[in-house]
Formats: sequence, C-alpha cells, structure tokens
Amino acid sequence: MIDIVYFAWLRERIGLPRERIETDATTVGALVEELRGREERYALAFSDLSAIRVALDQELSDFDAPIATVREIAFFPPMTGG
Amino acid sequence: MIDIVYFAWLRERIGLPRERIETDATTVGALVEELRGREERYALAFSDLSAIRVALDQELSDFDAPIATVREIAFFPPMTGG
Amino acid sequence: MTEVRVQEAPFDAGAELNRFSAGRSDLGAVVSFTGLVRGGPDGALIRMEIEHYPAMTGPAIEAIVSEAMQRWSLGDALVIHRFGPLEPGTQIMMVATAARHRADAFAAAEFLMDYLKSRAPFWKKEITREGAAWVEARAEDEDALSRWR
Amino acid sequence: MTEVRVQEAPFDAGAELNRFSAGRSDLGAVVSFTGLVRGGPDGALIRMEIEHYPAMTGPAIEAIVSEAMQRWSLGDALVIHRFGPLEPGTQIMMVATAARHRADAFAAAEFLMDYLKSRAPFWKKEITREGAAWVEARAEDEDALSRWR
Repeated sequence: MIDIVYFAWLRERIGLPRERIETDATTVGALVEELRGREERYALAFSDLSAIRVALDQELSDFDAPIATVREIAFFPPMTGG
Repeated sequence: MIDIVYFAWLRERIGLPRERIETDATTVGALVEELRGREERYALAFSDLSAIRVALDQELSDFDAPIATVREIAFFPPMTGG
Repeated sequence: MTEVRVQEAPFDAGAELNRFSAGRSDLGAVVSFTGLVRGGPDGALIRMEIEHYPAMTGPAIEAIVSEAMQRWSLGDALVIHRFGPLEPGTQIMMVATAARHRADAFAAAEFLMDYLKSRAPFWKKEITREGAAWVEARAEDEDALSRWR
Repeated sequence: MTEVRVQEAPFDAGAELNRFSAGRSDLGAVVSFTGLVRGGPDGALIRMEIEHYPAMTGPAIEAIVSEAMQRWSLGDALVIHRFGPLEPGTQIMMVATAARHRADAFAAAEFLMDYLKSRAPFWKKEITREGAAWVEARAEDEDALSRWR
C-alpha cells in the first residue's frame, strides 16, 4: 500500500487530495502509467509530465526513481511560492 | 577667494575644518602644491595623494581639474559610509 | 539559531525585522526581502490563495536555509511563509539574513528567495472577478537557480 | 517619490520598512538593507562617530538614487543615513527598494549600498578603550563598484 497525494491543479483535476493504492509498479513512471490507465481524469491530469513534479517521502525526486520502499508519493505542478 | 573644507583625518591633521584663501593656482594639484609649501601640517596631511579625494563645489573630481570658477574645494579621505 | 515559520496568520514584517536585528552587535549587515500580494492591473485581484504540502514544507525550507548557512558566512537567517487566503497588499512571505559583510547577506537572501520560489512546495492561485487561476511558474525563476550551481 | 534622509537621530528600521511597503498593491517585491554598528571583538567599541559633508551628502545620495531608478524597473526607493555618535548595536543606515520583480529590487539595493559605501561623503571613526581611529576604506568596497560599470 502506498499513499499518493496531489496538489494544486493536479488535485483539482483528479478530484481528491489523497488516496491509498495497491500497486506492482516499481518506479514513479510505471505508477503514472498505471494511473493513466485507470480513468480519464488521471489520463488528463498526467497528460504532460514536463508540467509535473514528484516528491517521494517529501523529497523532490523524478519519474525514474524506484518506489519499492516509499510510503508517500506526491504529485504537483512546478512550485510558485516566494 | 576660494573656500577650502577638510574632513576626517585631513581636518584633524590640518587643524581646521574650513579656511578661505587667495591663490593663483589653476588646478587642484597646483593648489595642493601651494598648500604643502605653507606649513609642515599641510605637507604631512597631503603627503599621500592616493589616500585623498577631492570635490569641487560638492561634486567628486580629481587633482587635474581646473579651479578657476570653483567656489568650494573639499579634501577628504576615501569615504566609509554605508 | 535560524528560524523557519510556515503559518496562515498575517505577520508584521517590520516587527520581525527589528526582532531579527536586535542586539546583533557582532553582525553589521541585515538584508530582508518581503513578498507582497500584487493587486494586478486596475485592482482585478480579489484575493490570492496559497496551498502547500504541510509534511514537506518545513523540512524543504530548513534544507534550503542550511545550504545557505554553509555557503555564506551568515550569523542568522529567518524565513516566514504564509499559506491560505491572502488579501492584495498583504505580505506573502519574508526572508532576512544577517552577516558581518553585506555581500554575504545579499547573496544568501537572493539564494533563499530563488530556492523558495521553485523548490519549496507552495502553489499560488489568483481569484479575480473573472474566476480562479493557478499562477504558472516563470521560466526566469527556474533559470535563476542555475547561477548557484 | 523616492525619499532620502540624512539625520543625527536614531530611526526605527522596522517601522520604516512597514511604511515603505504599505499599500503597494502594484509592487510585489521589497528589499531592505540595514547597517548596524558592530561592537567589535569582546565589545571593544565604545561608540562610532560619523562625520559627513552636509552640503554634499544629500545631493550625492539623490544622484545615486536617480541612477538606480534609471537602471532598474523600480517603483520606489528609500535611503536613511545617520551621522554623529552611534552606540554599538544601533542602526547606521538603511536602504529599501520596491519593484514588481525581486531581481530588480535586489540589484538596485546592492547598487545603492555599493555606491553609498564609497561615493557618499561619510567617514566613520571608532572610539575604543584604546583610543579613536578612522575606519579605513576597504579595497573590496572600491572593487564592488566595478561590476556596475
């Protein structure tokens, strides 16, 4: 079981802030492929990966990263703080 | 007649903040030569011109500048504000 | 020694600056940056809303501050960043740095701002009379990071 | 629109920053620099004294501020510089700049500081238990000007 959290327009497009899923995916990229296949709203939300950032257990990471030992994956657009 | 003003250690070495003098000098450099010849304290104060800045009528200038139309000449060490 | 605060409440930038500067008889230079909510042309903005990632925000900012403390000869650093709804004209965030020499204080404050902009998990949404829109990241903000590498 | 003050009296940097930032719904970025009197190692400094050239100081600072307003896209700028006796830990001076974008506010504030350091007619004297000494100009301060040419 892995927690997935979404922020900003990703959260809005997918329609929820957080979900817990079971997956066999071994990398972030494979997990995204799996999500895209689930429902149209995921396919839309993840249509342009260049506009999406990922954090694994609250550390910035990338789509090639392995997720075997990860507890929480976050997806969000580029940050706009400051 | 021209007003000469001194600041910081130049003022202390020469022993006065301001004086009015009559001079035939046509440049700052020539005026400095004249002052150096007056008294030991002037010779000492003006011994190292690389450590002295000059302003003509409150505008930074240099030792080559003409002084025919100048009303106030200021001599001081490099500024240390801020 | 450094201080990082992530909060919904407004803060008083002037009071924070005075508190940060107080009694620093060892440090001669204090630089501050304050980010304000711009009203937009003809005051079109009704409010800004800032979302963040609570579990990550604090640690991410702490890491940026630690990096700044290692890179420059700094005596202290302060970061305050708000989230939630913000009215035009109010403070979004501030950073302050204190150093013996001004070059260190300036460079560290700019570094903190550049990294906070693009590496701390905040997202701005602007609510105008026409509707709501997420603020897009600016290419210049990503480019700004390259000078610190 | 800009403000330059040369004064003997202390000032409240935080209050000045708040006043400077107030109601700027068109400008998102405010940078401030505050210069403090350092106490020196083991608090050796009894006080600092700043001498200046009254007839030149105001116009020289105004010229530096005008140059900054021309070089960067600035909404406003503030310079306050004290003279006379100053206790360790108290403010010597401050600058503040306001702009739409932070890069302009930072660059203009650093430019103002670099020029005020070496081109505004102030001279610092330090009074310690051992006596009084004029602060010498630092080569780095003169070098700092070269990047703006």
